[in-house]
Parts: sequence; C-alpha cells; structure tokens
Amino acid sequence: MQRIGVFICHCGTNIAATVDVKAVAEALSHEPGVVFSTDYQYMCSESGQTLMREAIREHKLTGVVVCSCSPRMHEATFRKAAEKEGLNPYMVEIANIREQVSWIHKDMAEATEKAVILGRAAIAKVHLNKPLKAGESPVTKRALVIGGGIAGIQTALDIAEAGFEVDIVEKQPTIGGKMAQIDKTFPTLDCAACILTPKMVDVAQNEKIKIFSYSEVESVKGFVGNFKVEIRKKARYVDEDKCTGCGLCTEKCPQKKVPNEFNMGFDTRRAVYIPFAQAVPKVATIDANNCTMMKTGKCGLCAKLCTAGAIDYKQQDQIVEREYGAIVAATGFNPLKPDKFNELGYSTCQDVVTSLELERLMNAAGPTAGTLLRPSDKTHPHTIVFVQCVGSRCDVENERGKSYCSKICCMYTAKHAMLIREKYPDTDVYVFYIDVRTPGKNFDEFYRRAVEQYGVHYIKGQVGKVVEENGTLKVQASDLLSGEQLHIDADLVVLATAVEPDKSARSIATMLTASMDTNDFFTEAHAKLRPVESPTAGIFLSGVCQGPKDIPETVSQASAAAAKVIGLLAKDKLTCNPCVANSNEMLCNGCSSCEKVCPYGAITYSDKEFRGPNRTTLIRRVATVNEAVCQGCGACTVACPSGAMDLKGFSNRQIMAEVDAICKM
Amino acid sequence: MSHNKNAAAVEQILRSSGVDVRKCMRCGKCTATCPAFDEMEYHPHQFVYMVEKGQIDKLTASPSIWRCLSCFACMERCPRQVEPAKLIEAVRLSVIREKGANHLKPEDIPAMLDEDLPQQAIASAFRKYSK
Amino acid sequence: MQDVKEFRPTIVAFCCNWCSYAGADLAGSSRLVYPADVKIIRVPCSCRVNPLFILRAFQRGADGVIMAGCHPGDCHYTSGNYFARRRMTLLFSMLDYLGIERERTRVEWISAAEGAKFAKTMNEFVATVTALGENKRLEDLRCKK
Amino acid sequence: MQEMMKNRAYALLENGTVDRVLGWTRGEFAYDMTPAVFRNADEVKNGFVYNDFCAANLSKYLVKECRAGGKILVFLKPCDTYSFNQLLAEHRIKRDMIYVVGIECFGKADVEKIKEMGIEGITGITAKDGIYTVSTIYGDKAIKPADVMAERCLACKSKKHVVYDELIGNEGEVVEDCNRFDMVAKLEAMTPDERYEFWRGELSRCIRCNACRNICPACTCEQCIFDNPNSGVSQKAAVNSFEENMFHIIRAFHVAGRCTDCGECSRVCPQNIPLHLLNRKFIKDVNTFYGDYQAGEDPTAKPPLGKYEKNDIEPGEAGGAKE
Repeated sequence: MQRIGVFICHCGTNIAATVDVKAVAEALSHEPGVVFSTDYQYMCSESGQTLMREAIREHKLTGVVVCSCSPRMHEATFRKAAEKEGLNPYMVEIANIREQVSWIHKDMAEATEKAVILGRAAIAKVHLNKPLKAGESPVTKRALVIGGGIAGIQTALDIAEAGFEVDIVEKQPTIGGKMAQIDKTFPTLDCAACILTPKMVDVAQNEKIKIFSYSEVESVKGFVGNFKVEIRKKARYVDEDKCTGCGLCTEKCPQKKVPNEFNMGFDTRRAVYIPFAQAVPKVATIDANNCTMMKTGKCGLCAKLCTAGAIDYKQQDQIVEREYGAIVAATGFNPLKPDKFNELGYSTCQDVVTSLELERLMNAAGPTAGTLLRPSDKTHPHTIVFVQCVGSRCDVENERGKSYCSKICCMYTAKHAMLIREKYPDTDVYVFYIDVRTPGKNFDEFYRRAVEQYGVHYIKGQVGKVVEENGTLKVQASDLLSGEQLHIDADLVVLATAVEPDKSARSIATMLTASMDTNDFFTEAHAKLRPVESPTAGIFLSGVCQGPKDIPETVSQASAAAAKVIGLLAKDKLTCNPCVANSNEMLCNGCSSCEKVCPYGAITYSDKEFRGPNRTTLIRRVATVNEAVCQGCGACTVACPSGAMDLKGFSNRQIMAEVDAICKM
Repeated sequence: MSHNKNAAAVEQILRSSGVDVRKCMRCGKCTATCPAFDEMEYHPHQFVYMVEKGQIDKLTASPSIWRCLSCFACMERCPRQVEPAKLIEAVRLSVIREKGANHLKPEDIPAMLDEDLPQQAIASAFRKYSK
Repeated sequence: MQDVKEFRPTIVAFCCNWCSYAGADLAGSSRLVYPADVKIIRVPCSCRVNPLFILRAFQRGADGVIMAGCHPGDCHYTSGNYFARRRMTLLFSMLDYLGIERERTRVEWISAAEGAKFAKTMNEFVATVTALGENKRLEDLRCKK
Repeated sequence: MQEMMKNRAYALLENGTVDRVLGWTRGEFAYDMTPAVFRNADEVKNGFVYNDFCAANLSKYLVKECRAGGKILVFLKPCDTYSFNQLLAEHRIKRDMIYVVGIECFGKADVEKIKEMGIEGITGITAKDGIYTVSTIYGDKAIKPADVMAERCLACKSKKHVVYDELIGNEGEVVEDCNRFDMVAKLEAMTPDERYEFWRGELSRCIRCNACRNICPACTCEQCIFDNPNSGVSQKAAVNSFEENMFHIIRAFHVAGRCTDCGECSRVCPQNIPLHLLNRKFIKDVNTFYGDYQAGEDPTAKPPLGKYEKNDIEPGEAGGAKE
C-alpha cells in the first residue's frame, strides 16, 4: 500500500475563492492510502514546496497528489521538489483543480465536489504508479533553420557563433527574405540593404553555416536531438559550385518578359536570373516555366555564354538527407493580397498599391531607381492616401481579413509618409487610421515627428471607397473627429495590408508536429515564459512565423531561439521521457500489430527462449521497445490485443483506475 | 447597460437588430462608405455609438432614420461584422411600430413611380417605411 | 435510485496532452464555463485511448464519453490521431449496432488554441447526454452504490 | 476423399516430408469430428476421419504444433486457408514447418439442423451418392445435405484456397455474391431500440464459457486479457447484462481487421449466439469506410487498423446504421 500525501493549493484566491480547499483536504484524507492531507496558499512557492518536502520526510510518503493548477504548469516543479527529498518524481500526480474547476465553475459546492473527484482520480492513479527512471539519448550537434529571412539569418549566425553547425533551408534562390525588399527601416531610417547584406555575407562566409537555397524541407523524422530531415534541392539548372555569379547569362537571356517578383512585378527579369545584386548565394537560377530552352528545347544561349560551364538543363531535383539535433522554424510572412477589398480598388486601379510595393517604388535599386512614380503613368504623385489596417483587426467571422493587429503597419506607414514628405515636400500625405499603435522604443516620437515635423495629415477614420476617374483616384473617407465625409482626389493610394504567415508554414508545422493557431502562426510552448519554443521538443520559433513582429523584435527573438538551440546542442545527452512503452515478453504474441502503428520505428522483434511446460524451452518472437526512440504516444498499447504492450506512467490500469474513480458515484 | 434609463429601448433595438454594438472598433469605415452621408444628421458609426450610449431619443427624433437608403454598404464593408444598417432599421421600426401605421402603402406607389426609379428602391422603400 | 433531483450526467473526457488538454487549460484560463459533470483524464495522445477504457467508463456508470485529440494532421506524434480516428469510428459504429445511443460517444478534434471550442463542445455534449438521460444500456449495476 | 487424404498422409510420412499429420478424428459422438494429431501411418490408418462433419478449422492448432518442432502436414479447407495466412502474417506460425494440403469443400453439415428435424439418438452418419444416411437408435433416416448445411457455409465467401502446397480435389472460386452481410444490414436497418433488444436477447444467454475465444483462430494470445489477473479486466463469471457485452465487444474489436470470418465462434457457441454478426459488422464497416479488405487474403497486406488515410471518415460521420 502506498503512503500518499495530498496537498491542496489555494493559488491565492484563484482556487480558494471557488473551491472549499479545507473540505477537499478533509474529504481526500479519508481515501485509502492517504496518510497526510493539507491545504496551503501557494504550493508552487518555495515554502509550499518545503511543506511538501517536510511531509514526504515526516510521513514517509511514497506518493504525492497535488491538487493545483494544470500539470502543464507545475508538474515539473512538484516532481523536482519530490526528487530532492528522495522520492521518485514520477510518484507525483497533479489534479487540475484550477483550469478545470475553480476557473470555470461558479458554484462552490459543485466546484468542491468536482475537486474531490479529480483528487480521488489522481490518488487512484498514484496507487498504481511505479518509480520511473529516465533514459538518455545522444544529441546531433547540428541545427536546421527553415527560412532564410532576417530571422533565419540571425538565428543561424548566433548558433554558428557558438561553434555549432547550422543549415539554412530557403525556398527562394537567395536568402534575405522580406527585409531585402524593404527600402528603409524605422525608427532610425537606415537603409535595410545596408544592414542586412553584411549579415548575408557573414552567413555565406561562415564555415559552420551551409545554405540550401532554392530548397524545401521534404520530410522530418525523429525527435529532439535526433531529427532526420530530407531536403529537396530543387533543380535550378545551374551548377552552384561552378557558377561564379558573373551575371552574363542574366543579361543576355533573350526571354526578357518575366515579371520580376523581387520588384513586386513592377518590372521584368530574364528567364535566367539572380534575384538582386547582393543575393546569397550569388548563383543564377533558370526559371523552367519561362525558359525557352526548357520549354521548346531551342535556345541554349546561356549555356553557350557561360565560361564556367555551369548551365545544366538536365539537372534534377535532389533529395539530401541530413541529421539535426534541433530545428528552428523561421518561415516568415507575406503581405495579405487585398483583392477581396473591392471598394479599395486594388485589383482595378494600378495606382492603388500595397506598402511592400511602395517599398520597391521608393528603393534606389527598385524599378524606378528610387524616384517615386505612379505605376500607371510614371508621373509624380502629389496627393497620397495611406489606408491603415487593410485586412487586419477584422472580426473572426470576416473572411476578408485577419482578426489580429499586424503590428508593424502603423510604424512603416509613418516611415513612408515621412520619407515621401522629406523627399517631395510638395506632396500632400493623408493617413487614415483607426488607432495609431506605437509601443516601442522611440516609436511614438517617430510618429509624432511625422505629424509635427513633416506635416503628415493623420485622420481618424477609414477610407470607404476608391474609384478611378480620368487618372485620379477619388477617395471617399470619413473623418470621425470632425464628423465629415471627405472626398480626396489622390494620385496614389497605399494599403497597409495585414501580414499573414507564409503558406508553406502549415505543411512544415505538420512535418514538425508543431502546433499552430487558427491563423497559422506557430504556437509557442508558453505565451509568456517559453515564447521561442514550440510545445514540440526540439522545435524552436524565430520571427513572424510565431506572430507579427518588426525587425528589432524579430532579431531579438531570432537570437533568443538561437540561445535555446545552443543550450540544447551543448548537451551531449538528453534525458528521455521515461513514460515510454514497454513490452511484457510473457504476454507478447509477436504479432507485429504494435510495430505497424509506431511512428518512430521504436519496436523491434527478436526470437527469445522461454521456459515451456514440463521443463521444455520454447522460442517465441517478442517485441522490444527502444526506449530512447519511443516518444510515449501509446498507439502500440491499443494495437496490442494481449495487453503485453503498456505505457509507463499512463498504464492501462492507471487510466482505468482514474475512470473508476471518476465514475464511482 | 442596465444603469441606463433607456435600457429597455436599447435592449429592444439590440434584440430586434441582432447587432452587437460592442464589436465596433470605431474605425469609421461605415461612414466613409455611406452614400447618403450628406443627407444624414447622424452617420452609421454614430448610430452604433449612440445606441451603445443609450441615446435612443435623439436617433428616433432624427430625420437620419428616413434618409438611410438601406443600401447595406456599411454592413458589407464593416470589418467587425457590426452591421450598422440593421441597427438603423431597428430604430426606424421602433418608430413605425409606435405610431402603429405604415408610412408607405402599396396603393401609394403608382403615383410616385418615375421611369428612372430602380425597382430596388421600391423594395428598399417598403423596408424603410412599412412594418 | 434517482430521486426527483435533477439528472446530472457523469461524463468522462479523454484529452490528449498536447492539444485538447491544453485547449481545456485555455478554456480554464479564459474562464469559459462548462458543466462540472465533465471530468477530464489526461492521456499522452488520442491513440492511447483503448476502447476498453471507454467501455469501462460506461460499465462504471458514465453517461457519456468524449475523446478529444489534436486535429488530424497536427498530432504531436504525427499519426496517433489517425489511428485513433479509425479505432473510434469502428468502436462507435459497433456500439450503435448494439443499440447503444450514438450520442453518448463523441470524438472532437480540439487544438491547444481552441479553448472556446473546448468549452462549446463540452456544453453541447453535456446538453446532448442530459437530454438522453441516464445510461442504462451500458452500465454494470454491480458498480453502482 | 478420405482415402485420398489418407494416402497422401501415408506418402508424406513415408518420404519424410512431414513427421506428423494434423487432421480430424471421431469424437464422443458419431457427428462429432474433432481435431487430432497423428504421428505415424498406423495412427492415420486407425484414427483419421474426413467427412462433412469435419467442420473444425485446423489453422489455430498449428500455433502450438509449430512450437513442438518438426514438420507437420495439415489439411485445410478454403476458408481455413485465410486463417492460416492471417496467422502467418502475425508470425504465429512458421510456414517452413508446415506442409499444407488444400482440400476441396462443398460446405459442412450442421448437426444442430439434423437435430432440429426431430432426429434423435444418432449413432452414425454415412454419406453416399449425395444423401446422408443417419442411423439412430430408432432406425435409419435419409436426409439431403443441402437441408442441413451450416449457415456459414450457405454464405461461403470463397471456395478458393489462398495458400497450399498441394491440392486434393478441384480448386473453387471466390464467391462474389455471398450475401454474408445481409443479416448485418438487416440489423442496421432496425431502430436502436430494436437492435438493443435483439442483442440483449442474444448476449444475455452468454455463459462466458469462452468457447468462442478458445476456438477463434485470431484469438491466439499467449494470455487473454480476460484471463490475466493483472490486466484489471479479468472476470470470472458473467453476473449481469454488460459483463458479456463488454467481453464480446472487446473480443470483436481485438480481432477487427484480423478476423477472416471463418465462423468458428458461432459454430461452437453452446448457446447458439450468432457471434459472427459482431465480427461481420466490423468487416462490413472496414469495407465501407476504408475499402474492401479480406483478412488472410494477402499476408503482406497492411491491416486496416494498422494504417490510415488522411481523409478517413470521422467517427461522427460514420452513419453505419439508421438512427
């Protein structure tokens, strides 16, 4: 019989206000095996833990039940405390009477009754708990970063700095991501390229970093410390090792009419191209969909011109298998395409552009060499209207947009307005806003400068309609503070479109078995305390893939993720989850049912000798679980008809004991 | 809103319209969209705000409720699904019902017809002026 | 037996640790109310739920059993919920075949971000089971006090 | 037929291909043919019997025999070969220790049906020219085999062997329109209340004798969970209505996707509970939800519960039966 101690946490008033904690302690003290039962204000506090440790010592407890918050919160805390007192940590169970009781029930009698039942279930389970010992597994000392934007770059650089190998997988031909397309950065207005491209070069030159550009993650197997990843290197029809990046092919290719995605389609590029001058790796890529040679077999000009002999029309996609100890998701974002907002005229008027498009229109390396010209007639716009929150902050039921605030738009719009007024003082700039959100160092000062120093017209209200009439954009908008409806003749309208996670993130999350929220942002392990980790061990989050962020925040999170990765890779061995499957060889039929449902290939079979009746021996095929590989999902336990396969910590009998305790009325 | 002296009227309007005024984030897109802006004393966003504040008397007394075209542009464009047009209609109906009579009868229509009048306007007129 | 007291069902909810249990935590921290009749048992994955546990619950007097796991494709263990889905599909179909009310069993995929869905699902399920009344077809009377 | 089989047994024992023979012998009653192992030609000569009452599926006995070593000859009817394959797939038997002789089958007789005809005190049954002559203490009676054919044989799914080393008699065909799911469909069409009454009527007769489990070629666990005191669900006796329901549901679930529908469970049930209707429900559901699957047909096929599709039907959508 176990000697069980029960501890009821008040959690201040979080629990005690709704649950009669004294009554719960009293009720549970009569349960079989319970030798000590008490309540305390904060069990997770130092003194609460001391209370528990003293009780373990004094009452020679063999098992502990803490009725408190979710085990996802403090199970580890209490298990550690028990371990310090020499009790096996897996002899501690939590009854969740906060999230599952006090926070959701109002009636004290009802809540108290439920708390007692949950306590009983935990006690029933502890009776069947066995001390568990965690195994160990080795750590592959290399990290994978998925995405080569500023987030991925920073994470990779920091990890490499600590002396570990890092691979970056980037689906585009070059790293750099969205930041490479941006003109200037707020609130300091330094040029994005000037601060980004040196980092890109650092990545290229770092011996610890290997870039898989124009590549995608194909599959992910394994678990923390031991991931096996297949990377698809898409055929770029150019030998990366031979190409010198001289750019001759990209100048001579006769196919000139391909819309240039780097410049948001405002100009064209060739079928063989290098996205931009500072691309890393600086290697040409043939766009097979547009290449005449690839389509018709006639041309081959680039191959003739290339002195390095790098062009290879027969190149195939290549699958590379690599092993990693940790994986960082840095899949980034895209601006929402505002084509569902018909009233704003994006699809019908050329001079209605998104903010990212404006970045290219203002960039010295952009299609207009930095002169702001209207896309339609290449004239200087004199009246410019900015519309905030396009597709952000929509109702969750609204299919046109996202429910969240995209966070960066207020600041980049202030930047745009300021830059335009600085460069073209004769321009009238209007910004229609719902709220101006500028929390951040020097952010509000920046916004105020746009208003006070640069005379940008900030109007509280929204644009309701944009129509084009004879080359002028008729903007109808509200000015809520004056109660007017405004009619502005604008030359250019800029939509601050919402950011949304890159489309590839969903499938990557599935491969990583990392969870995502309803907006397809990766979920963090804890919103406050573990913001750069996924709940899935060994998966880390960097940048906008976790939620909207500006560059400084992205970079800090990228470094934070790197620190977490370094912490992991610095270990030689990882302590495994001891709650793994194990096979009772006496009961095992060797039928292979379990093996078929194991996602990790953790189950193997061997013929073993057993004692048969009448002093005979017989050889039976039985299953063995590799405890370092098993992750403890339990799929095998249900596939097993004989009950030979069971899960430590969540055994059939433990779960049934909980069922019985709950149903016993 | 129970502290409001117009609580019953507010409750009635919210219930008959099915609108949740608290969803409004005061962006003003409804008003920016409104084609009858110049005709209206109170504008769509103000309807939402004033109902929330319980200023029903001002709204029922205002010609605005008869000027709204019921074109639903505000509903269509609202990013928060607040649906001001439904609210305006609810206020209007509360007035019509109180007076106990339709403001527009089918027999009145032929005299008012004019060649350019879109049929939708007739449907809209019934919506506005009849119970 | 039951007196005139209002019938309150006993409901066992098996929740996977990674999604649905976290969803329940989120429902809790968001203070989304659902009836106290629901008692949650934490399992590592929906694929840990043995049909035996479900029958056991009914045998011991549960009036409804719900299993909640990660959305298909989002399983922490890659494929657990796919197997669980097949198992439960067959088991529930069998229970139905034996004439046991189908509404007493339910499977729902609830992610860690869906606290609201968790509460909504539990409210619905409790209402459904309450409407069905006491489970008479599946319980073992010996276990009833 | 019996003589041909005996001759093959002699020959294979003689040339050392096998060292024993798994077949049938006469049991306590004239119609009671029971599985038996024959170790030499003499035992075969004296004991081996084969007739229309040799219904038992011999596959399961091979699990034990394979542990004894040597090589064994087994006679398998078409439906038995499915069980054989399934056992192979689950590594319960070793192919190289077994010599399979497939035997042609026209369906087996069900002695219960003979008894139902009012024939009592049976002392012997002989078959000649397509007629059974039943000797009783009251005299001989002649009956037509078709009138007393076992239910499971009337709905035979296949007369084709899926595995054998040699064949005696002719090879048959898979029966495409065997109608074996008719009764399942009929039950599905009932209301839940009707179904509940039906099953309560059937399962309440269960005496938990475990005959169904013991005969089942899919139930070859080293120790059944219902016998294992450590499993937490072992039961000594059925005390009330749900005990046996739970046993039968779990048993059906454990063999789901593995049951070849050989029908042995219903054959041996002393209470005549149509247990095969539980297994057939799972087979029908698997076919409907996940595509046709016949356990034992292909020993390399993945079982339906050991695989999945990303767009599998949801438990809530699986209509199965009428509400």
